[in-house]
Amino acid sequence: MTSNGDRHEVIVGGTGGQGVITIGYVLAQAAFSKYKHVTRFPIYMGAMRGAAALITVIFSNERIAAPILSNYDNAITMEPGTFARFKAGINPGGKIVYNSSVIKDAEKGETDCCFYGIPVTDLAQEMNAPYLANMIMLGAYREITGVLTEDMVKDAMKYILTSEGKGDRLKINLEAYDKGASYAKG
Amino acid sequence: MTSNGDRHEVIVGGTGGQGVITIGYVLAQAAFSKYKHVTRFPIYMGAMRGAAALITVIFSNERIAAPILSNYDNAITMEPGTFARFKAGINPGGKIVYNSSVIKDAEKGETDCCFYGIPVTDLAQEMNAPYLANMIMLGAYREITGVLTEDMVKDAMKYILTSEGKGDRLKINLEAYDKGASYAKG
Amino acid sequence: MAKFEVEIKQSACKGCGICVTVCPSNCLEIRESFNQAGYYYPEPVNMDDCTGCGACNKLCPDFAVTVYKYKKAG
Amino acid sequence: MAKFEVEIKQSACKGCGICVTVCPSNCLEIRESFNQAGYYYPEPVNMDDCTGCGACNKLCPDFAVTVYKYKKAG
Amino acid sequence: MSETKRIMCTGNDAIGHGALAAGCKFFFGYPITPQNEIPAFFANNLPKAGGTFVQTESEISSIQMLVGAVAAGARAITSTSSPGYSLMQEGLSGAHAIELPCVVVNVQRGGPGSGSIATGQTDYNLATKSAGHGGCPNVVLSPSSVQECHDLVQLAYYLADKYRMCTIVLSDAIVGQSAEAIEVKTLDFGELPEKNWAIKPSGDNNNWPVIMDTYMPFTYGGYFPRMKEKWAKIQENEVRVESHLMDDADIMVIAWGSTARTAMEAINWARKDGIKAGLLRPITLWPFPEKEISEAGKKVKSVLMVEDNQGQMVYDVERVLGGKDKLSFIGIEKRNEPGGLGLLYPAPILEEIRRLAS
Amino acid sequence: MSETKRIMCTGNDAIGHGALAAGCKFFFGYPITPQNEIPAFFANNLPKAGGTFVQTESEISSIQMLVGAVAAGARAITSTSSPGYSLMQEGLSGAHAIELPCVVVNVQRGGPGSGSIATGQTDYNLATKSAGHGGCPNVVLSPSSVQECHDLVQLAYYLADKYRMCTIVLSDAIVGQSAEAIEVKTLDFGELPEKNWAIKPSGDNNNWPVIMDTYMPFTYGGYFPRMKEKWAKIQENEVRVESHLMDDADIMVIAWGSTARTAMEAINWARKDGIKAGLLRPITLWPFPEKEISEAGKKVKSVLMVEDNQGQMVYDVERVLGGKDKLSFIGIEKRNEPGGLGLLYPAPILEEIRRLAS
Amino acid sequence: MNEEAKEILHAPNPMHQAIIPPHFCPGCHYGIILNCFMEALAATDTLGKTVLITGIGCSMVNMHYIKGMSGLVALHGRGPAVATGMKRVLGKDRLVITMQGDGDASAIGMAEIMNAAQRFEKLTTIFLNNMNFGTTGGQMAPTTLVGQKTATTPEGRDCETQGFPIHMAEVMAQMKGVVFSYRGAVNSLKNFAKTRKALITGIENQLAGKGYSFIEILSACPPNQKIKPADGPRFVEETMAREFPLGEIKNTEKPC
Amino acid sequence: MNEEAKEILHAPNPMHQAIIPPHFCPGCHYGIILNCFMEALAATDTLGKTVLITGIGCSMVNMHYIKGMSGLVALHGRGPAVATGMKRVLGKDRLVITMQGDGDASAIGMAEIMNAAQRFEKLTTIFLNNMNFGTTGGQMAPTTLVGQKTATTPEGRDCETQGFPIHMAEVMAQMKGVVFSYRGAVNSLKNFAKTRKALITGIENQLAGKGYSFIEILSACPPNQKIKPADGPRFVEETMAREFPLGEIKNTEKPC
Ligand SMILES: Cc1ncc(C[n+]2csc(CCOP(=O)(O)OP(=O)(O)O)c2C)c(N)n1
Ligand SMILES: Cc1ncc(C[n+]2csc(CCOP(=O)(O)OP(=O)(O)O)c2C)c(N)n1
Ligand code: SF4
Ligand code: SF4
Ligand code: SF4
Ligand code: SF4
Ligand code: SF4
Ligand code: SF4
Ligand SMILES: [Mg+2]
Ligand SMILES: [Mg+2]
Repeated sequence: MTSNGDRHEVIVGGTGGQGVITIGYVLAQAAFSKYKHVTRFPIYMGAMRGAAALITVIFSNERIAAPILSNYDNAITMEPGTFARFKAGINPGGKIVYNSSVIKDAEKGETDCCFYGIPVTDLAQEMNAPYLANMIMLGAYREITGVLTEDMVKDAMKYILTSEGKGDRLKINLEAYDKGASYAKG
Repeated sequence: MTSNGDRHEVIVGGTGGQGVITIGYVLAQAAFSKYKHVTRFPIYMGAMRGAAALITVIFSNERIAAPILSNYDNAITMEPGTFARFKAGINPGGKIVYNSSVIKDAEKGETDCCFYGIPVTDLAQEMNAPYLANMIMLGAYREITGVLTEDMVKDAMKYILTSEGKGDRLKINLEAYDKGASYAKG
Repeated sequence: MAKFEVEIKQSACKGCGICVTVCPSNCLEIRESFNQAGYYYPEPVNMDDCTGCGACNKLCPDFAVTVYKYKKAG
Repeated sequence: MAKFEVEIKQSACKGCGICVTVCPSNCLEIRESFNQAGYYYPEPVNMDDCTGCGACNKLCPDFAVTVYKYKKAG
Repeated sequence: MSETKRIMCTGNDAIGHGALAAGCKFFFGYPITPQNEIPAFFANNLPKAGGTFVQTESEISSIQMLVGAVAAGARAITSTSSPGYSLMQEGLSGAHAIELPCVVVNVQRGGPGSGSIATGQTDYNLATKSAGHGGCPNVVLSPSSVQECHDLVQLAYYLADKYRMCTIVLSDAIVGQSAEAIEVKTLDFGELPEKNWAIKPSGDNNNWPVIMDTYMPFTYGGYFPRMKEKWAKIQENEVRVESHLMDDADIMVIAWGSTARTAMEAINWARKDGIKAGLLRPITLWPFPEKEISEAGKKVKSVLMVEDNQGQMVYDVERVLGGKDKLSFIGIEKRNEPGGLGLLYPAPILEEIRRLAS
Repeated sequence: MSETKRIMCTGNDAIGHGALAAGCKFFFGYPITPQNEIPAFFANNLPKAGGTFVQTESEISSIQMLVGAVAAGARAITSTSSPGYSLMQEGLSGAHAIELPCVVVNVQRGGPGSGSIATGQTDYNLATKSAGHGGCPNVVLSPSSVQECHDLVQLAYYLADKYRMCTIVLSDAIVGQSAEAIEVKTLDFGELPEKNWAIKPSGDNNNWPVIMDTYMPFTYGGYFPRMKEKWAKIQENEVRVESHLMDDADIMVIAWGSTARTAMEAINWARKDGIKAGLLRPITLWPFPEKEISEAGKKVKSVLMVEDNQGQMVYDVERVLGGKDKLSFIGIEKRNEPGGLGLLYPAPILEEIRRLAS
Repeated sequence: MNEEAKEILHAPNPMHQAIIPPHFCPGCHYGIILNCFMEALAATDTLGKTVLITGIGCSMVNMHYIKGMSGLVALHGRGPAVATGMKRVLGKDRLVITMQGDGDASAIGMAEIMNAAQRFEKLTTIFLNNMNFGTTGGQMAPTTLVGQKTATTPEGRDCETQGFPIHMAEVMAQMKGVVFSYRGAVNSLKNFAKTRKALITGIENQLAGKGYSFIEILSACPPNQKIKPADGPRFVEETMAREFPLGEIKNTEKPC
Repeated sequence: MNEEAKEILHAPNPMHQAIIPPHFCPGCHYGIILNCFMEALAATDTLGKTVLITGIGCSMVNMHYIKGMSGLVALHGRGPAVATGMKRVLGKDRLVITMQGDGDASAIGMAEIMNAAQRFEKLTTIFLNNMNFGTTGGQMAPTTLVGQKTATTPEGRDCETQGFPIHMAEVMAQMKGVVFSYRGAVNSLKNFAKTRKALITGIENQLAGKGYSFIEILSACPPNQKIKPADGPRFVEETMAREFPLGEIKNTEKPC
């Protein structure tokens, strides 16, 4: 059972260097302009690059109870470790958007949810910039879920990337977003 | 009502420099060889010479409850401050042995206890050694109350004065004890 | 002819480039290859100049470098 | 003839003898007198030699010493 | 500062925003995870606001610098996390002795020892039972959301100044590291007395000196009776709780801080199953909501205490309920992983509610 | 050390005698009144006994040196008084994290702050409720006589080593500064396990290193369940109380430490008036004698709690009795003088007993 | 002698709160240091601008002895931290002075004083070196001489197991934020005057925002140094100053 | 090339616990320091006699990285106190070494390290100077350079309000109990070798009961010094060593 009404919840996971936290930050920032309540909570599973990092983002016009969830409606995962974890936690009817470049055999098993594989590593490699995989994933995710609007998300990208001191790389990141979005559109 | 049986309780008070703590130490030490239970507790009312100092000594073959007493059977006081205090705390039928050199008008009032004035300051002056007033008082006190024996007390004096590094003054202290004892005998 | 060989344990390397910097003979270079954790590790490029000094080994913070010496023939 | 006078506030004195020690002219001495707290306080003994230097005043830890100067006649 | 600004920020940043809104001008603190955003916030923002940021050499120093600034009448703050809060115990005790309105933020990590940087609620006893030696209680406020970080730090200043009493904002890593949409504005709780007790050089005080003495002569005859009165007044007037779905509840869940939000999530799910569960969340941990818990306790069939620790508040709840009959507890042992990075998620709470309902 | 020697000494010296009798070889401590006789004792006696006396630079350092020595498997000790005990909180929390059997003596003075050097029992909450952050309880032993100082410090070593748990001897200035006739001897409480957990260089340990880590990864999944079990075992087996004239008592006086002796004096006087008063004295403050108090509480008409503080144990007693109905309290406010040098004498206790009897 | 014909040449310091006699032991130099400090305050006319922060030790109640002195008794060793907080609030035109014993500042409070210097606080510290912990009954301090008998060194401080006396004025001088470091004494009129001058420098430095000033003062402590009170001045000269040389250790321009 | 015809000339340090890769950031010199320390242990054959006490900081888990090293992670700043307790128990033939960050030893732990030196403890301290608090995300440390930007000095350390970098090796050298004080680096083969020699001296001093040895080592910390990892060696040379000169600061005979 997924959430009622306008509530949207998503968990994003990957290894430290993959920029998953940024995905969460952008989604939360985008939601901030439209929703009354927004919460995001990052979890770092270790200090080192390579250790898993997760971020939960929830937005709603109703009050949000917990910022951490045992089960969630949507998940984004960049690598196998968090894929396995999220598969166990996804709500029936929920969506998992995953990096099909590295999560090859999406063992969908008995899980009652929808899987969307996006080969973001390969797509990033095409752009000759492995670090863009996260924004490609973001574009695909928005397209698949239809949550928020492209403009909102792109505005939020501007805000977050600038505040992270990556303002100079904004253009290529927006291109990456588009690449992901059009891949998802098919 | 004073204590039953073989229990003896005494509070000794004066100003810091007057050696009252030593009186208490000697009495407790003397009692240690004869009584199963002995307790002594000193109270310093300030760090400075001139501030009051008290010591309570109790010995008994029965268990001793508190080392501090609201009321006591016997009191020794070297100066007016503690005299007033002890008068208020003495048990009916108790004994107050006081320094009559400086506590001139022993306002015995309605108190139901016995007063014994010993001019220890003057007696010490006679010996040309003001610091001996405490041992003169001790001699008088033992004589008046008949508690312990002279030998026990003198042995204890040896022990305590030696441990306080005043072993070289032992002889004159014993003489002071004798002076107090004979004064009390009359 | 190279007298020495340098081996980088790729999985341990964090791509810091210290070995590259401290090599007095510019024998190492970071190129395109990266390991599972995403670090670009160095590759020996100029081994003929290698003196076997061991700087790359001793100053690698991640214990990733081994320097070998070829035994003289015979 | 003494030009200076030293006054010891007996009640404040702790009989430390510092004034006695530091007086360059040996004007002060601790004798038989003691105060209520039992401290033997110093007494001026040799005031003709007093130079009014003030050491006894400044170095008394208990603010017990006053040094006076006699006004010249007329 | 009285206009309202909607922003998105972390609970730690919200502490900073709230303190600035309350007129705080001095920050003294030492780095420690998971509260490092707080000193960073003040380092970035206080100088602009005409205030002073001082990085201290330790938490002992933090509390002592705070004492110096607060004794001089300033609104000031320090923040730390659990090990640092332990180090402040002597200083807090000293601040109570001279009744200084110190505001201290503790963004808890897991104890004991250097513990776990993830999160935890293991400082409940230390925060509520005794400000170091002496047995003086602190006022302890527990935020469960980012907005509340912002609001309660302002309330902390108000209560501290109103009662001349040390006040602790007892946050945790989940609250501190979450970012949420909040409204920033200065909250008005009412008038406060002048700080005419503050230390000034005598030349600034009509030539009267002001002396604060943490030492002798300590007059218990005056001190503890005065404290008793003050503490009773606080217990009477300053208890704050949040109730959620308690009106018809059969099961009362008691939880505080971030764990209360987690519990609320579980309760919301339980309600979907038709289970009448409700939440009672102490906002003031001291004064402890004795009346509220005892009254609600009489109405419900069972009480479930949830804390991200080994069971600390449960002791106080048991005392108020007058026994353990209705009471059960789940805590840190139900985290999702045994390691220091595990968290207490809604699922085990929901499970326990279901067990109680069946 | 197994022969018995009768001596007259202070409670503070008796701590020293007891520790030597228990085989303690290391003292680490910082001066503070009213426990200065303890470091002086060890400075004089440890070197003669082949041990080591180290004067530390602070109480923080005292507890950390103790940690170092105890981690290496030694029997060691530190002693302090209230403000110093506050400073040890982080260290104690760290010692709990790695389960070190540290023995710490706190000869209480009055808090809060620098407080009063006379005496006090104001550290009850801090000692019993939480060893710093983390909420771990210490075993807390409360001597009320000089003999008991000597005995309980030995028991402290036994319990600490048996359970690998920090143990506090919570004395006070009256007990510490009184001198009484006592018997010095080594007490035998039974066998103890080998300290095979102690740190040794690997060369001294069959080339196996031993590592103690107060930091990550802290495994709560293992730690708190293990602690719960340990704590429950201690609560089950190690409670100690003294009962005095309780068999036929109508009025139960609960008091601890030196105040228990003062209360006993008052009770003895009350008995002379025909009032059936009795004393229940917790010797272990943690584990708290819940069963003993609850059972005795059912038999008596009223319960009078007496502590030389503002009322700290009374909170726990109320919890055990299930309410305040029978319970009254007198404390530090009844000292004979308002200043820091006042004491709680038998008279006001007797007066209160009489009031309860009438 | 004619009473009317004399005038006061040296009066007891009028700043001294005569109704509260100092609690110091007979012959303690702390009273002299108090006098010297008050003279420095008078010379700079700064009493009304000053807050005195004491540590825990025999000097802790000194603000009570100075008429019109505001102050705060900090917890043991924490004076420089309290003073930092207070000074940052009161601002550069107000004086915040810490007075700390050797135990207070160099044992438990070492981190606070070193780091106040490291932060370049504009503070002035009066460090009272009596080579022991006076208040608690004469235990070893970090300043205790090798061989010196104290309550915790009954056989004398053994350097092999208990170390060497710390030279605080030299240690503080290592800190760039310390612009003035001085060691004085009050055992003679000459040393009294020099120490007063050092105190004046310390006060002026703070008001000029120049940096941290540290003034160590050697003090007799007769009961714990086991000397006769009257021998204090000589003891300071012959025993203490031999280990701890008197004079200016550092006096530099503002380092930034 | 013939595989069989080569021999290992420089192998990764065999004492390194290869199954636990160091958690240090890319380019952190702590790994090099670890290597240097292990070489010193090997050269003196002392691993089996040693207990390593770390503070809280990026070096805290180092005992886990050394095969066969016993150790204890002390609370933040308290290493020298824990080490004192441990050394007093283990005795003179065992080595107790503390490894502490600059924040650990010169901020919160200043009292402990100074007083361990004051007591003449026979300890060896390795002080890691990376000019910031690495673990907590790069805040100012007492060692931070004037002008250096950190998480708590966003505009750069302002000396007027935040003071000057502390020179620990020089401060420690002021203590009589410190017989050896050295500042090294591991940014070049030459400095690595010198630092190893200093570590060996520190180890030998302790086993000889000579006194306290203090070895400061400058370290690059790329993320917080805001440099590229590969630039670390140059940064140490050109920026750090300019403020903190390399070399021997003190090396004396046993003072008693
Ligand atoms: C935390 C703490 N530990 C210990 C004490 C006890 N104490 C009071 S004063 C003092 C030391 C005094 O020595 P010093 O600073 O040299 O001052 P002095 O008395 O010699 O002037 C100590 C240890 C205390 N008050 N607080
Ligand atoms: C009492 C306490 N305060 C604060 C912290 C947080 N903390 C952990 S490491 C650290 C400082 C690290 O800096 P440094 O010692 O320089 O080591 P580095 O990480 O730079 O190697 C701090 C403040 C702590 N663990 N304990
Ligand atoms: S051994 Fe020396 S010369 Fe050869 S690659 Fe390594 S650093 Fe370069
Ligand atoms: S020094 Fe080591 S970690 Fe760094 S790039 Fe070279 S091999 Fe990799
Ligand atoms: S003024 Fe000088 S010379 Fe005169 S008595 Fe005093 S110290 Fe001696
Ligand atoms: S210096 Fe002062 S206190 Fe000492 S003896 Fe002279 S007058 Fe008395
Ligand atoms: S103990 Fe020493 S410092 Fe303290 S007042 Fe007495 S003489 Fe002065
Ligand atoms: S933060 Fe700095 S010191 Fe810590 S591991 Fe990273 S580079 Fe090394
Ligand atoms: Mg001193
Ligand atoms: Mg560092």
